[in-house]
Amino acid sequence: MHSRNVMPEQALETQLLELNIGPQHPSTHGVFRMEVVLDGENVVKLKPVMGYLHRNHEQLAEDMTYIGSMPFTDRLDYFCAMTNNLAYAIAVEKLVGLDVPERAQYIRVIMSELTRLVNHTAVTGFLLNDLGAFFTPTLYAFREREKILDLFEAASGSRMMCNYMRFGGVREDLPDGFLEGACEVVDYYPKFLDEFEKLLTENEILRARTQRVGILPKELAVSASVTGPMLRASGVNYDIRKVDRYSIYDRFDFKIPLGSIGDVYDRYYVRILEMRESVKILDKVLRDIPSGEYLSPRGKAISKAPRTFKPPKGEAYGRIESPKGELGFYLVSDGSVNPYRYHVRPPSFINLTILEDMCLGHKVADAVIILGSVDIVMGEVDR
Amino acid sequence: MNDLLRPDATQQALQQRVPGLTLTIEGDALIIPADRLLEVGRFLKESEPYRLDYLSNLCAVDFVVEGAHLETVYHLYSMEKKHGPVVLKVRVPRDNPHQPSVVSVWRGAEYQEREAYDLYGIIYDGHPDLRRILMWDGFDGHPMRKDYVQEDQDALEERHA
Amino acid sequence: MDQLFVSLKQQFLDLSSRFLPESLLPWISMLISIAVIATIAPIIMMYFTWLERKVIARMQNRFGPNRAGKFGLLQPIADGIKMLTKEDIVPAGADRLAHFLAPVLAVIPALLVFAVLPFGRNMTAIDLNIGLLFFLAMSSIGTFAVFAGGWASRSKFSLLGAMRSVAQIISYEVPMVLAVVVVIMMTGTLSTNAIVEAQESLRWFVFTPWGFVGFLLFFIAGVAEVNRTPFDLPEGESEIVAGFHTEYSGMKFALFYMGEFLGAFAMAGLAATLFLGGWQGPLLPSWLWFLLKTYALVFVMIWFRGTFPRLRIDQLMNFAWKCLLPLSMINVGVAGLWLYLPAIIRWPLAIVILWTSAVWLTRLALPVQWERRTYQLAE
Amino acid sequence: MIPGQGLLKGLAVTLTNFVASYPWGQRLLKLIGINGISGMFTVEYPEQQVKPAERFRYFPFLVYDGTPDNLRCVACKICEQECPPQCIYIEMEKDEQGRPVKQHGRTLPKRFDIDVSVCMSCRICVDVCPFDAIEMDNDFELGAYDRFQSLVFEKDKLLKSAEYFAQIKPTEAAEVNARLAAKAKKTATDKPV
Repeated sequence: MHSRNVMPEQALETQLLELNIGPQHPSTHGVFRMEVVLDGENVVKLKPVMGYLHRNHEQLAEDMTYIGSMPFTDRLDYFCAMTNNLAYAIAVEKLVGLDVPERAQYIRVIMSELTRLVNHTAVTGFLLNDLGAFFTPTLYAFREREKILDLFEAASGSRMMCNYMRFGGVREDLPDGFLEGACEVVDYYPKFLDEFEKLLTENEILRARTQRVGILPKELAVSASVTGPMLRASGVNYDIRKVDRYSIYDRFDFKIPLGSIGDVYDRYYVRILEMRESVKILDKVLRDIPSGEYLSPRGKAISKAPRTFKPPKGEAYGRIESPKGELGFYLVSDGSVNPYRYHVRPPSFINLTILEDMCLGHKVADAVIILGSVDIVMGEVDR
Repeated sequence: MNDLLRPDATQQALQQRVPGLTLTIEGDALIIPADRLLEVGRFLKESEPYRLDYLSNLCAVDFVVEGAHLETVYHLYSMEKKHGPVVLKVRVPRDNPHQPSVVSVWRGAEYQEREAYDLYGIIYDGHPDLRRILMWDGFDGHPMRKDYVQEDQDALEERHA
Repeated sequence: MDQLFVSLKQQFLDLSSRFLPESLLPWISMLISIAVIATIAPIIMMYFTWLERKVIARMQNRFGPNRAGKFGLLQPIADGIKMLTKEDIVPAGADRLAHFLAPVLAVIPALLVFAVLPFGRNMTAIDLNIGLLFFLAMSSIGTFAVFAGGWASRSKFSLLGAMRSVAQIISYEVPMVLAVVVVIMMTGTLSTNAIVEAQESLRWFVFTPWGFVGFLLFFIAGVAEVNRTPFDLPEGESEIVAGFHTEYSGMKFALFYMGEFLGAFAMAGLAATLFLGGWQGPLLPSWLWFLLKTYALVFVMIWFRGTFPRLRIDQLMNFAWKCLLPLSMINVGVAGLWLYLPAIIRWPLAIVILWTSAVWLTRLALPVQWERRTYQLAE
Repeated sequence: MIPGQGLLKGLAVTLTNFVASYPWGQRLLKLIGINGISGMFTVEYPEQQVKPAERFRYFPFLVYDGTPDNLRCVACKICEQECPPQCIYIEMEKDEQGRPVKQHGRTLPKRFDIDVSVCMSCRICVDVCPFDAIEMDNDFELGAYDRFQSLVFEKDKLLKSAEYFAQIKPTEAAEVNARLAAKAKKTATDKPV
């Protein structure tokens, strides 16, 4: 399993150093801990420890109406509230068999692609912070993120905790001026990406630090259920937007960028390319959006009176391609107002499975950036 | 869903190819006897028409009414063939929840099984490192089981009490 | 104008000679110099931090400190008060004596090197004839402080930082000294003042091929020597929290900080002295020229920090031993040739040798960066 | 290939952003033909304020028409029941016999508390309210030193006029008013029967 020779030849008898990176550490992206055993600076063992932010989200949902869990999904991966809402809404729609009006589908695609931009810029910025760049890429990323968050605020009333999707559509129609604002942001975005890439992509230090570091082989990635940009950086062509064609993704022409080696650099660059594809989708969807209902009448009734919504007995698994990977919701209904079982398939939690495999044999500094390239959000990992 | 992956088709194929196996269908899911899980898993992962190489989701459900049992649900997809899902379920009794671990087939089950163990107490035999993952080490009980008694702390209610 | 500070000091000395015996005057002169350096140094450090925060903020589309006083000019003072009033924490099990001494040891050498920096015409505190050697010797004493601090803290992060620091500073000392050698070869002196005088009327060493390469080598090695980005591994905050000063708080932490910033300022000052003609320059007073050049280099250091990620420890070592060291040796050779060849041949020859070796050595030292990647855009 | 080419490019990016952060720098960049560098992005908060979007939601408040005793809330407790984090506490106004007291022809709450340190601004209470009695406020400057004295909003603090609502959220208020007017008309026509 571990291909590298992790113990260098030793002439002297040396001692291994056990080190706790986290839970309070600048680069563990929240309260995450890595129990690391070091030989000098080389990682010989690494065990992730999590659960510091665990609030048993799944059990809370079992005591709540279906709508009542919606605002809590915002708080799973708090960078991508919109896609979390969408995944949950899709799972419930699958459970009950609700239809979504045309306009709502378009709004959903707009929101999820904007979320993808938000997430990918932010994570690239954080990755660079882990690499030791003093906040410049992060703040450039945040500058652009801010513009998109303003759009979210205009549409949903909140910048991050959107609570915007509803079963059968979205909660409110887009406000006046939203499409124009979104077009402006999207038109500027490639320019920003160019600037961002000029700052980073050719940077020799970045390349030396990230290339051939934290390689994730294709086979291991598939077997370990790794999803999202991480999987595609390893060269596996699997994007649920294409595979499941959920919502209306089959109407847009976009490509899936694939890496070749699966190291940190590939993960970084695949994200950049994905943003460029998202911009393409947005270009089209903002032009084509039809007028009409934003929420089906059934959906309106559910939002107005959540306790009248009792899905039939059964179960459903709805999944989407969230910016971090496959986000799935597994719901079991017993015919009452509360879900009998509500399970989240959190992409960043499962992507952590192979953290140790990627880090072994590298330096501590590499472990930190490999973690950064996995793109975790503790709200989602710990739930 | 294509015809190959329909529950009845999968059931027949599995019963033909894996000797001595009987499966029942419930909804879209196939109920697998706990002791045959690894065989079934390997077959579905490796046999050509299926190639279900990707364990998308693994989670446990606790049923307390009508034949109380703990259930582990597997959602299998194929990254190679881009099809899926095939849903497998394994049922174990609530008082002695032992079943084989599928980590040797799908590495992605590692943390998900740890989570199911932590929250539901299902013991996955053969798991390389079955420890609590979300709750702390000294925690007593398995909080997602339906009979777990929750602490009720509503700050506002307390104030008005 | 040029001799403003020199004549001020002279007048003060003249004044004191009326009251005090002649034999005390050299001591008083020294005391004045010490007092001036001891006052100026904290101010330099404070406004270095202010400048750094402002410049990086501007690079990141922010304002930086702007609440305390106009343009946030009082911010460093507020920070100073904060540092002074903070609780001084010594970890349980720490070596208290070493833990206490380390920050002091960090500041003293940083202050001492100011003695040989020529701030302007006739403005060197002591014009030692081995000034350069003194500077290099003193600036490497800082390693002891870093290691003592890291070891005494009894923290694993501190220890890792300290180990990195020792490895790094010792490695970068070598190319740095070799980069200086070319200047000594050309001037034949170790006195900083004499080196500056040798670069009269815009004959700055940086305008020659060996001087240019020497300057780059010295500056890069100097940046590494004072632990600044992209070589700030000893305190790499994203990996080992704060490296050797993880366990320091309050004034001790401030002293480490001070030592570091003074070191960086002195390094910029020395680079300006050795290669950019020190206080030499037309029109403006000499001390202003020195400050301008030094602050230009300080700006570059800050600019680096605002732009670059950090290297990894093995790459850092590779870069020192496989790239900087051979290049500085080649540079010494080129400087030797320069002395004996006529002007028509030596210019192209020096450029060709230095260019090719620079290209090849960087390629050898950081092999991965040349890899080309292709990304498939799949359906 | 120049050694350090990528580094130099990066340095150029940060330098242009540095220059562009000054007004003179913006002019200079325009002069040499570099456009689209954003420059300063900070909003200096207490002095400059960004106007929140109209739909911006923070904490809920209770709407009254005209005078504070004429509030729309009838203490039906639907919001209390539906609130996901359970931050609303309602008691109906009752007389000694335990019968609901009516005012302006409807029941009213005796207590209406919202624990805003628990509230997560999800707006579900507004969605479910059949009387449009609860709406989202956008006043967010609520810093306080104690938990229960200042951060549990009681009825008096929650009461705000319909005019205030119309002022902060004109579009939504217009919709609500139209809906209420239609309802009033309907009850008016229903009544004679």
